Amino acid sequence: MIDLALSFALGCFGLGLLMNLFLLLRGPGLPDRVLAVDTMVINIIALIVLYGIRSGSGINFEAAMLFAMTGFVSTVAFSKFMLRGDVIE
Amino acid sequence: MEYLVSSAVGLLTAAGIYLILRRHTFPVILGLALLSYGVNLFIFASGRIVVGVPPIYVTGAAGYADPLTQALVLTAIVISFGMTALIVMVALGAFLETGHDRIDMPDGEGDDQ
Amino acid sequence: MLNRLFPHPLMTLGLTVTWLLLVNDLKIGSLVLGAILGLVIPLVTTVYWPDRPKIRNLPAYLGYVLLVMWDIIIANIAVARIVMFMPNNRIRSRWITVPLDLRSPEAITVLAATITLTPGTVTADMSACGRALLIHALHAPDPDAVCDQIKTRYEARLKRIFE
Amino acid sequence: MADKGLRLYRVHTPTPPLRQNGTLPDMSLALIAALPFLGALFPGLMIRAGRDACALAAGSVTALSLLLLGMQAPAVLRGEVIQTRIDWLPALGLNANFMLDGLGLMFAGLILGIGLLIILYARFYLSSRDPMGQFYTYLLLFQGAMTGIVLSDNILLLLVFWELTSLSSFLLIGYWKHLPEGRQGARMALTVTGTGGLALIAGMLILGQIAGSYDLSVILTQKAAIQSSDWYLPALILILLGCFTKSAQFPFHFWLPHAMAAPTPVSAYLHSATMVKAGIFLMARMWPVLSGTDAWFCIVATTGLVTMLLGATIALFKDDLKALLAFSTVSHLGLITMLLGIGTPEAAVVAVFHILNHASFKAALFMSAGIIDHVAHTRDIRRLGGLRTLMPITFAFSTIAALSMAGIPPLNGFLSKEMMLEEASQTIWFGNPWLIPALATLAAMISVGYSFRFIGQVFLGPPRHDYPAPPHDPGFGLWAAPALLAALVIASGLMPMLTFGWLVDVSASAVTGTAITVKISHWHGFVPALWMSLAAIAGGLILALFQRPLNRIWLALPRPEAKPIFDAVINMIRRLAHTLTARMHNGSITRAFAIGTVTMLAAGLYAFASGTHTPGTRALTPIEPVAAIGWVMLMAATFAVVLYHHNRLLSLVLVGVVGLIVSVVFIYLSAPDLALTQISVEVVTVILLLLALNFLPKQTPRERTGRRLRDGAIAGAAGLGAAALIHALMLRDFAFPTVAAYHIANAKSGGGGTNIVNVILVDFRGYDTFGEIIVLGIAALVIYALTETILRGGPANDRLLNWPKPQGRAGDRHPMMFVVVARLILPVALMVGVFMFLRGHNLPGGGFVAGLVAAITFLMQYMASGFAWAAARKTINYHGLIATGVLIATATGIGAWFNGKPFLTSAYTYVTVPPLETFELATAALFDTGVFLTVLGAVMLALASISRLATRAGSSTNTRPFDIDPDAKPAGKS
Amino acid sequence: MNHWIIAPVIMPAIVGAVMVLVMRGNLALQRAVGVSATGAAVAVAAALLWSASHNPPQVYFLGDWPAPFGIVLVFDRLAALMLLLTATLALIVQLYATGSGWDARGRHFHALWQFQIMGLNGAFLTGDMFNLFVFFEVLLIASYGLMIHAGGRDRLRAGVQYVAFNLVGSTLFLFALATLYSVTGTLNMADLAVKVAILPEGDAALIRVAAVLLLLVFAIKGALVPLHFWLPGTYANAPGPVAALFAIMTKVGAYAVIRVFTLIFPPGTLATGTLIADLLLPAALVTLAIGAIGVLGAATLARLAAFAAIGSIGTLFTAIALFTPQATSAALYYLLHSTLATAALFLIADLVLERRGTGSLRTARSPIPQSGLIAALFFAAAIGLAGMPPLSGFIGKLLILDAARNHIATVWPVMLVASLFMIIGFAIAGSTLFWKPHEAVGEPIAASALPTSALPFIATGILLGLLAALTIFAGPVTDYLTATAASLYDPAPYIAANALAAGE
Amino acid sequence: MTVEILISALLVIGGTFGLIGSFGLLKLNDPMKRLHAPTKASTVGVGTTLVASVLYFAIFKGAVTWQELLIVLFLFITSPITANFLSKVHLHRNMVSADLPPTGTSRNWATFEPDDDEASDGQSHS
Ligand code: NA
Ligand code: NA
Repeated sequence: MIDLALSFALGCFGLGLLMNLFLLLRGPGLPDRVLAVDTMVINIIALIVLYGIRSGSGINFEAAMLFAMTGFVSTVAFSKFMLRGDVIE
Repeated sequence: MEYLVSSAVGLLTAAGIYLILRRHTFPVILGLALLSYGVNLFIFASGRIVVGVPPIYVTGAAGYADPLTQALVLTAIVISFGMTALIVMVALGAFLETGHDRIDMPDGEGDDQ
Repeated sequence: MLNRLFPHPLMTLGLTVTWLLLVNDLKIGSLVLGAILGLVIPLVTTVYWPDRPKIRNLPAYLGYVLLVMWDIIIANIAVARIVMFMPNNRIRSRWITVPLDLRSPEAITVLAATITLTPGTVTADMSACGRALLIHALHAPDPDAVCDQIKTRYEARLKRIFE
Repeated sequence: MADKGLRLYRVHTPTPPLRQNGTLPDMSLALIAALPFLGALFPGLMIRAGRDACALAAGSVTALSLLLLGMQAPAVLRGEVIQTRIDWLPALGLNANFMLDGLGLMFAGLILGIGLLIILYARFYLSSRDPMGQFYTYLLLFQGAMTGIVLSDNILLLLVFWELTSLSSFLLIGYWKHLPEGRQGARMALTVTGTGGLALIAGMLILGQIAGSYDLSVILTQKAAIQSSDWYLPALILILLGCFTKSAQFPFHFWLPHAMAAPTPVSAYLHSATMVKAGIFLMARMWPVLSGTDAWFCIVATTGLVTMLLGATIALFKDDLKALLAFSTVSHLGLITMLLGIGTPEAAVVAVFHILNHASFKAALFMSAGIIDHVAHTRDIRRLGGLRTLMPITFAFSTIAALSMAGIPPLNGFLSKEMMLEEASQTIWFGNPWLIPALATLAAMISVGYSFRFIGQVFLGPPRHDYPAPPHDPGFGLWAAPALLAALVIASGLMPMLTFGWLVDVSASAVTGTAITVKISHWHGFVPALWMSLAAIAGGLILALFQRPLNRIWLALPRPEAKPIFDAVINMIRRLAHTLTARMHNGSITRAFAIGTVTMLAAGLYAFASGTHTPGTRALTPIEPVAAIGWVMLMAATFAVVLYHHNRLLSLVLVGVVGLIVSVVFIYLSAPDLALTQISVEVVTVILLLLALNFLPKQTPRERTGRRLRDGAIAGAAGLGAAALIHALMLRDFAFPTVAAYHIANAKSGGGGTNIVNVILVDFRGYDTFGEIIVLGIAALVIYALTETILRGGPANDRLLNWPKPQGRAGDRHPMMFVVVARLILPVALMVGVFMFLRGHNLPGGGFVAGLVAAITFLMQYMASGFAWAAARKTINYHGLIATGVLIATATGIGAWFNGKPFLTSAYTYVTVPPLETFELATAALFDTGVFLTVLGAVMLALASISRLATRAGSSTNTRPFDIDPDAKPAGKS
Repeated sequence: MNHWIIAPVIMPAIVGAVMVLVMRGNLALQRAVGVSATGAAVAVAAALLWSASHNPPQVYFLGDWPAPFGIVLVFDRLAALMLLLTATLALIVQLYATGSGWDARGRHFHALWQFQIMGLNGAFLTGDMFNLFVFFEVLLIASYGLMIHAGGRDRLRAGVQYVAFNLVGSTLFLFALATLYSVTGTLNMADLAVKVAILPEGDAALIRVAAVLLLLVFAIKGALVPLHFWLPGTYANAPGPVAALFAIMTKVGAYAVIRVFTLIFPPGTLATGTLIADLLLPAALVTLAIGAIGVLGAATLARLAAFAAIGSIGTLFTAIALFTPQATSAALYYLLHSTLATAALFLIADLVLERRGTGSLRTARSPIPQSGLIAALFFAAAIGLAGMPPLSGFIGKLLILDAARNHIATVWPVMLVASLFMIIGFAIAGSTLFWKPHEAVGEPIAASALPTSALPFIATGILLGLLAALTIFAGPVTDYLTATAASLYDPAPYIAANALAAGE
Repeated sequence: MTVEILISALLVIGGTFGLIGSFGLLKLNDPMKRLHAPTKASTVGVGTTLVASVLYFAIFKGAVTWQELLIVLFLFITSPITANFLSKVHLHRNMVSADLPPTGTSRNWATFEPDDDEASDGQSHS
């Protein structure tokens, strides 16, 4: 049962990724695209965790943590750039 | 998988080269970044592709992804990071000196002083 | 004395717990190391956080966290319904101004975060003096109700916790 | 052969005895050649001691050399060949081997003897403004090189000296730097003789390879081998090219007159007596092995004949005294060349004799021309005349020399000219018995003509009153040398056997390779030469008398002027070279990339296609749906980067996505370390690029469609190449077991860690990591240095100072919510960093990732509250971090030495400290600490440096962590 | 184990790091320490050279791991030669940089100098292909820093090109290495030599690709046509002393070609055959021609020097491409010569530019201070580069011509005509620069505005003196080189020294 | 069995919310509206998944992995900031002050405040 649920969840987040990709390419605005990337990161984290469950190993969870952190930092950096031009001022 | 990896390497390389052939530093730098993704995947794949094996040493593992090529890729990533940082700064310096960021120097000779 | 040793007791505790979460075990060695890091790291980072606020009412804070968690679940169901089933032209988005009574930056931040995480609202901006929040509500036929709920359900509680 | 020459007696002694003194090499020959070089140092040093001291030094050196030569002379005259052998570069066969035989003796004596006279003459000739030290230095260099040529027993050594004469003559011709003619003449001489020199190198190398040795004494014994070789003709032509250019033979004669821009002592020395005779010398030197073939005769005799005629004709119409003498020299060199070309021993003997005679009278004439120029301030024949009474001494020795040049008995010029005519009269040219005699007579006639013209138009006639300066005889110092030479002309004319005979004997013996005794006399009976000679004198007299009308005809004739042609050719080549170079290297690195890519593709394709390839047999790995999704995303994002690259910010976002997906790919393919590194590097790179993009244009202009298509084709081909290559590789098994198997097997037992990748990084291949952190450190140092340089001043700094105030920026630089959250994250993230660091050896992570995590954490703080505020909180010495990191890593490596192990040998142990659990202590962790510090320092230094540019551009710095203060009085704007 | 082998790498690393750590603000101290350190490097290199000439190749097993599993340094005659050349050149040019004040025109000059030496030495010592890449990067990144030292418009623009081009080169290197590893499963050079020799026939095509890609990588470093386009701009715009030091940079490419294509892919190897020579020789000859044509057509002094460098590279690679012991010995001799001569020319060009303000060879300028001395130095350097006697270029040229006796129809004409072009080019340049001042325009440059140090002249003089020494001691030098070349074509001792362990 | 159901349910719920979040991004027709979808649905989606993972490892692998909690915490802390920033970008790029309700204070919304380089406590360093 868990396997089935896992596959379902994997499918959901995978599909979600493709939707993010679509928004990323379509836009129209840059904030939309950045939002798409941000969501992409979240979905990827979910996928990593799901794969962890499937393989029975949590070894990639730190990577997921780092994804969350870097995703956040780059979203903020892009936003800051669009707002101010200077990312570190 | 192999087809996916090789086509990805190919496209990354092609995109990288295409951008490197642009005439402004910014796309060239992006091209270098893509190219380095391409080559990193290339190195990684040169150790052959395996899926679903443990990434660290465990007794009785069925196999491992080639750790040596991984180490090589790691080194390559780090070095290309340093290089990218440097070329960004040099390009920025050149832009500030000239007011444009064309990468070609129109002066072959004669007016290079 | 204890204050000198643990200038940031809550943080030391939090970090030690974080460490145990990270290393994923409960050995003595991990505890010791986590405690050491929990001591050292606040010392290193304290300069970046001047005027660190005191949480005056820890139980109230924990209660607030549980409340928000519940609201988040509810909020998500609501948003999911809107996203899935409501046609775009029927979604009534609004901008709402929420005047603030809170003054502590930390408290305001928690409030703003709460607003974003809960039903159909996103904290979009803040007035330049920090006395009002700009909220975007995804579907709010009655904006005043939204504002009132924020003020009473969250801000009042936060005021008790932080100020 | 013997019956032809009445004056020639041949004694057959097959090989001349060699003399080598004792076991020690006899250094004297080397010393003769070396002395002028050593002496060349003196004039430059002595010039402060005065011009006389300078000249004296140069003279003494030459005299000493001459003396040494004289000491060897008796042995040579006895028919011995003296040799000095010093090994220099035996591997090549280039050795400092010298030999002195008759030919060498004659030439060395000529070079040193006339050299001595020239030194004397130049002392009085050069003006006080001329840098005399330089002059004598160059002159001695030249003299040494010339002496070296004639004494070399090794053709490679000879080449060395040969090229040296070209170089030193370049300096001497260009000695008067203010004269454009000197500059151009020097370049022309160098170009022509340099060309010949290079041909000579090729010829000599071929010759040496045929003979199996580069030693002349060996080569000269290999006539049969050389002349039967397939390479004989190329070698001959190449060697003759060298000789002809040096000796100004047609069609290379044109450089010589232009070299006359040199000071007269140079002209006298180089362009009459010595350097131009180097080619003659070499032909004489190689005569035993090269001559005697049809090719030799055709090329050498013909060239000589043409040169003789052409030179004489031009000389007849030259108004510049030195030009007249120059072309006369060309003509006489042609004469000698022709004699050598005839190929008979008799002709060779005459050639040798004429070399001596010509050197004596021509040097005197040049010096005479110099004196006239010196006192009358002109060398133009048209402005001279009547000097006989004004300059009686000069008149005397000049006339003697000129008459000798004309071949008037009993002077020495007469003797050799008669002998030449005699040889000519017996030479059949392509079956034609009269052509050479007739042309030789004609040349002799013209020679008489210009000689008489020289005497008549310079000295005879009434004195004029319009000389540029009043002519008078110079001081003794200036006329001593030419007078001495004139005396020699008379003496050798009257007593040829006593003065030159012995020298001609030995040198002719050396040239022909057989011992020869000559008999020179004035009267040989009514031989054809007598009639030819008489005809020449009579005709010459007429030519001299009718020179002016003939001159008008000459001027009316179309004559190709060598200099404009030469200049045009050189300029054309230069322009061509310049255009080609400039077109090729037009500063377009873009094109260079295109060319480079195509080259790589072509070379790779060629390499592959020309080798054997068996396709691999590995089974394909199945594709999971998630992998397919990742693939779609990677491909789409990559493609989008290209598509949207005009929008720089967007393309940067997209590159970030590509990096993100690549990281995920690494996770999927069981390489978490790579993913961690990739994603952290990614974000730092993006921020760096954003910092730069803040200044850069936000759009990239579109390029022409044609260009884009071309680039697309190149890029596509490159992509296909890379894809095909990796595909071919992935589908096959390794040809041999990989070394990675060892790493897997030994990571835990030998390296003490279960994260194999990390053990490779810090242990198996820790040395790579050592290099890699240094790369990173250097990158940061360079970025810092460049920032400093820009901010120190200059256009970039001005641009920053005048940076337009940004329009349309949002308010709220440091949004409060972000600041608060960043503060909260900071300690936690640092803890994550420590965690990543500590577990790196056993699980994904390590010093590098930890350093990046720490850097990103601080970065977040800086983004939230601004660099200035954050930096003011805590000044971290980034330089110190980098240096300390590198030093820690190095020290860890060195630590192994104390254990008797090589650099970077790791050690680990398990420690138990109750009540704690057993934990591992490893030097690898220390090494990783170095990595951590370097990475942290490097990233921070780089970012801090770039941030400073924005500050210079007018970004203000804040003193508070965020701009909103909810606690402030609500009194409107502050 | 002889720890001195690794000293040439870690000594400069430590000195560079210490400079960054404690003497950032003190130029005088940096100068003193930097020059002393480089001097020490010369001493160590000299001692190592002596050791190399008396011993078979020595291997330093880093981390005490057996080859081919760890990284090894292999120290042999060739490595020793390159170490000594590098240290000597670096020391002399460093003196110049110090005396001319170039080092004060930007930050971290001396630290970068040390790291540059470290990178070079690391590349010469390594016995591991990937480690060669790493040290290529070290030397490159240090060179980037030195190239843009002191900044300025053209320098930075040329710097971007230089960096970008080399980044592509580095990427190519990685492609090549991955291919190499992917076929053979190893990175140790000796191990590669063993394995490539016994490679199954079906792998030939792929290993050939790897070999050719490596060749191209080294050709980029060595600036071989058509991968040389980075050189003119870089050399012409780099600070004088840096351009002089860069004379060794192209030689890294040459070194790598010699090492890799005599050890791993020697001419007789079944898989690669004469592939490398077939590609290299034409490229080298074209490079030589382009260099010579460039010298002839140069309109500025800096370009003249840059194309002279290209020409010397062409000559060098011509000799290398013959792949015989005799030719390689000649190549090594020419390598020594051309490194020193090119460096001297760049220093002299800098002396002129600093005084004359312009390097234009088309227009005359006022006489420069110390014209006579500089002219003499220029003349000597030109003689050296054009391959005229009495300096070592002539001997180098003769050695190569002699070694190319089986290529008389191709190598000889190109080399000789190229020489001629260079002679003419240099003659025109020299006479314009130093003989034409009387008809000149423009303000004469005041001698007082220049640094008074004699060091620049001494440094340049030493370089030229070394050329003379190379000429005079051509015999002993070629003896060493002949033995070096012989050892390259008999790699058994090199391989044996690696004591290759069996797998697992 | 119960836990299996629980974990499966969490996974299904997580996947559903995740998908809804991503779907919302495409469906909603205004940038501000779009912002609501991922900040809520995706966060909860991934949060639920992570909780499922904690349970799974604790129960079936006997190894408690707590890192998931840290990840969830991190996402919850940061997503309001992300939303805040993206809103500000939207306000800045696509809207003017007049489109918004008044702040009710003496100052405008921070994003629309004039550039404060000189206005506030900034000191120009040049
Ligand atoms: Na590491
Ligand atoms: Na987020």
